[in-house]
Amino acid sequence: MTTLEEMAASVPDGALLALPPDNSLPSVALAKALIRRGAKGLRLLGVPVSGFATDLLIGAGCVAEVQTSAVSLGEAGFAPRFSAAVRAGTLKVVDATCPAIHTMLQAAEKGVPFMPLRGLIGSDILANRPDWVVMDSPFGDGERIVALPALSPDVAAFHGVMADSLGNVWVGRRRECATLAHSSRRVLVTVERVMEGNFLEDERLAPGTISGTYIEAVAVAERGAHPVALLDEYGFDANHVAAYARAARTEAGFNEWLAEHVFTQRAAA
Amino acid sequence: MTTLEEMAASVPDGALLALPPDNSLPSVALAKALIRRGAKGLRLLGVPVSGFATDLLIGAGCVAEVQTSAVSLGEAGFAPRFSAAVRAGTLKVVDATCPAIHTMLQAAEKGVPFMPLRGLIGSDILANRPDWVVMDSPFGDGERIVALPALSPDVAAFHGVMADSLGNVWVGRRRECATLAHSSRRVLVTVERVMEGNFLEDERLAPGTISGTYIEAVAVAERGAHPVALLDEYGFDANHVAAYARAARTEAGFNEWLAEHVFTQRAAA
Amino acid sequence: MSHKPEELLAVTLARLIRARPTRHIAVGAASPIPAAACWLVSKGGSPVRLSLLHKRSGNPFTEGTRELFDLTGQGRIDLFFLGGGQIDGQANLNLIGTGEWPGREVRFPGSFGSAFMYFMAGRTILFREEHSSRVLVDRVAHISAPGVSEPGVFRRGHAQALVTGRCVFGFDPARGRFTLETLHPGETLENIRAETGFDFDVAPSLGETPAPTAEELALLRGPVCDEMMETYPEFCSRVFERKAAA
Amino acid sequence: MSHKPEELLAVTLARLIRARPTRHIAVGAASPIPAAACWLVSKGGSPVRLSLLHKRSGNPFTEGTRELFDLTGQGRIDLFFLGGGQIDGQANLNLIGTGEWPGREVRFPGSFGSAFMYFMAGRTILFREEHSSRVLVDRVAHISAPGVSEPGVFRRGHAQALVTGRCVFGFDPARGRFTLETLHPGETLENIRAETGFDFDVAPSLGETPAPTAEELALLRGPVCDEMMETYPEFCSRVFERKAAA
Repeated sequence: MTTLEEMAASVPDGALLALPPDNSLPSVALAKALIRRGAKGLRLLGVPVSGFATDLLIGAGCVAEVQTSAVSLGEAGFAPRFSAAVRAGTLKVVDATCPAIHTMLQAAEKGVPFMPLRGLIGSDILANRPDWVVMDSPFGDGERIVALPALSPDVAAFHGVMADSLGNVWVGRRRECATLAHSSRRVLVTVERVMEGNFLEDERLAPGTISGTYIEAVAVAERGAHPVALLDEYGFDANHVAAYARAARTEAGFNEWLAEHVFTQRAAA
Repeated sequence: MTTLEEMAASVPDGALLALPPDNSLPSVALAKALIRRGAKGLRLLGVPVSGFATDLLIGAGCVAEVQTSAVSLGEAGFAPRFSAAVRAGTLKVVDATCPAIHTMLQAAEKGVPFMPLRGLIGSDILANRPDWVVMDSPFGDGERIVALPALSPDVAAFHGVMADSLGNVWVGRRRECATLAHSSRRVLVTVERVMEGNFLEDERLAPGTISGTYIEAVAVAERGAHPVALLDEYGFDANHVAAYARAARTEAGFNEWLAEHVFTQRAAA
Repeated sequence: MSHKPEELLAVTLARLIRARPTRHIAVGAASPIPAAACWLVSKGGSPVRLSLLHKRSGNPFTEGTRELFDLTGQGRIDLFFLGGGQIDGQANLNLIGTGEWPGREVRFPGSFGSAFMYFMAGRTILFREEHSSRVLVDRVAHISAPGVSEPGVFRRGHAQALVTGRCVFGFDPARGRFTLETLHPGETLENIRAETGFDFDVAPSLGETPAPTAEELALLRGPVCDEMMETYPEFCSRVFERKAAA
Repeated sequence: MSHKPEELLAVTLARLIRARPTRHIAVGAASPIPAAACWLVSKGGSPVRLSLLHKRSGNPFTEGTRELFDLTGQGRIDLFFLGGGQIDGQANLNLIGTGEWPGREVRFPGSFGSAFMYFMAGRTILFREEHSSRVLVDRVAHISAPGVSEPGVFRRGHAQALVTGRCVFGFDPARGRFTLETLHPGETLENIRAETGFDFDVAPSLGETPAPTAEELALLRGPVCDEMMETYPEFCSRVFERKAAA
């Protein structure tokens, strides 16, 4: 077990940091702690898209690059700090499409140098990805298909429901977090709570568990996904996100929001 | 819902039938029903190896071909009817290696025509698989790697713990059954029991559930994995398998065993 | 019976769904109108499986977010809905933005799964309420997903139609062109031409988009609204005049 | 202190494990002796993670049977154990059989994951109790998994050693040859040559395989046996003379 602030300190500037989006257990708590520590030059990976936490990190100046299939606040609309950074040209955007990000992570999970994916040919996403290669099917059937290279994030971070005494983490059906854990070099997880026992010995819990084999550190962060929903633990706080979206239309409004919602939390903690 | 005998009747002679092995929820009940219906010419796929049910089906003359990474009765030793059929030359064996079978199913799951897999080069398994192709890495790094074609079984059969009112099936951590369901054209599942409700709406059950989207039919077959273990429902009946292994050393002994354990069950049912 | 424009769009989409065999539809767009159309088909008695990705509670998938794409790759999704910041006359979609790559002028959220789904779903209905020459352009600034593909590229499906707030276009992938099929009430061919940035053909049978029937409206305002209340309370309140229970 | 042959083999394997950095070991073979060796290393205080695939209760994996192979593909498995119906002087393994393909003379169960694991684990310890020219052959009848690979073929590891009921061979993948390192008590070089179907080198330091220490035997018969009782009751009873609680 570690603390949230120690966990944030362990993420080096410039790391390729993979974050799930708002429907998929993001650790908003860790994103805020990274802002408090003044992280710089992060390269974010949306798994497979990006949401609230990514917009916060971009607005706070922590991010050099984002590779993603979309950045959005869902019903609250476009991500304001992402949009502003693209307009200003201060953010490198590497566009992808959702199944391509899953596939690149699955290639790393499987220990193969690449995996093929259909679709993509004729899209300007492909035209702007020199790391994606069009190949002929090795079966000589004339099909042309895209080969996507394996992608191993330096660090993956997400928010699970609970950890056990052995460092196993329960994420339920959000199995993209498992693929992400398998494919990443380091995995940092915040959770609501820690339970006694071993989830892997419980046939009811094991299917939604990620083995501690893959997890470097766990920190407790209660309501650590807020304002995003966490399975059946708590719901999406639409008012909070809508208020953020309004405030973050301007840099000044964003900075006020940060002062209130990110920097005062440390004083309170 | 259907019955076990109707389910067995729906599997056509000659089908490519995928069966998980003894640690992974085989439907021994369906294998016995296939023997009772006199199935012929089945092509079995071990996912990724084969066990008790496969030896039964081979011994009963239902099988023309088996594609697998091994056929074994575990601690009870070599699979006797498999060994006898190989010796007699009456069974076509297509050898594979475990991760290759997983990979071919994953390719079908993902809707790609092939997936690469490391290893294999230099193995006579590869030399005997004209359908597996060695290719150069499309990234020009000089690596040679094997491309495995997608494999979609005609029928997949396994034994889940329980089904719900909507035809979703809970298999817990045996997620190879999920990959198999996703990759197969038809999926037939026997279960211990049927429960009210919708497992997919329960965050605790959903992670171990296979959606009814993939499942054509469910039949109740109590103790349908026996003598194989079913998660924490019941254990492995080592004495039963050892007694089978002894009896099945000879064709006559096997036929007596069938008469007692397969054909009398229908009379009792 | 009088109806709202959203109700006309929902029944129009529903007719397009019923026009071809459809076992399983996935709805990924944030718009509630395609979801209403799917529920209308389902509540109208057609046995169709719906995977509504924006449903708030529950979630049809147990393999995480990749399952929708795998399911579509397997050929199990007969119909998907897509929109776009820009759509052009060859049914190319732009969800990236305008100006220099990657959208230095106006940046849209991004392509999501469109560069895969558009190829791999059995077919796609394009839906965009705004019908203006800003959205419907001669040539998109950037292609997130192409409307047609070259030989040698696996493609299971194409756009079936483009439904806007003004009309319905059919799409012919062989010719790579839209054909104006029906006009919503109050629209004229001249008006559509003026508001559309791309060239299109006109169906000889060009007529008015059929209005919702009384039966369709009853389904929409009753059982369809019941299903949508949890996920789209604001939409249900505005269009169906139904308030959520306190 | 007197010891059983199985105890000598377990401590010999444990020494080979400790000889190189080892964070995570997977044991897939049905033999309990490698499992005992792993527990001996672990109970002796080395922080090593064990994935014992034949453990009766529990199961370290949640992705089904593919997870072991993925884990190994990721480079997270430092050590694996393999055996073989035949093993030859280049460390090729035959788990297929003898006679015409696919084993018309004697058919073994099959190759399991060997054709992948042998390449992708950090290293492999080959273990086969039977040491005879029937098992240790000049050239295997069929190669399930090759001992060495050509350039251009990704390979993370090779055989570290071959431990039999008679001796320990080291393996040099660059030369593709075994070297006899130590003889178990009662064995001679001449005897090993007579019982081995392949040619091998002899270490200048050739000596006797070190006997288990009192501390090692205490660990084996105490905490190691405790861990193994559930999975291997017959082995624990025979070797450690421990009976299962009724």
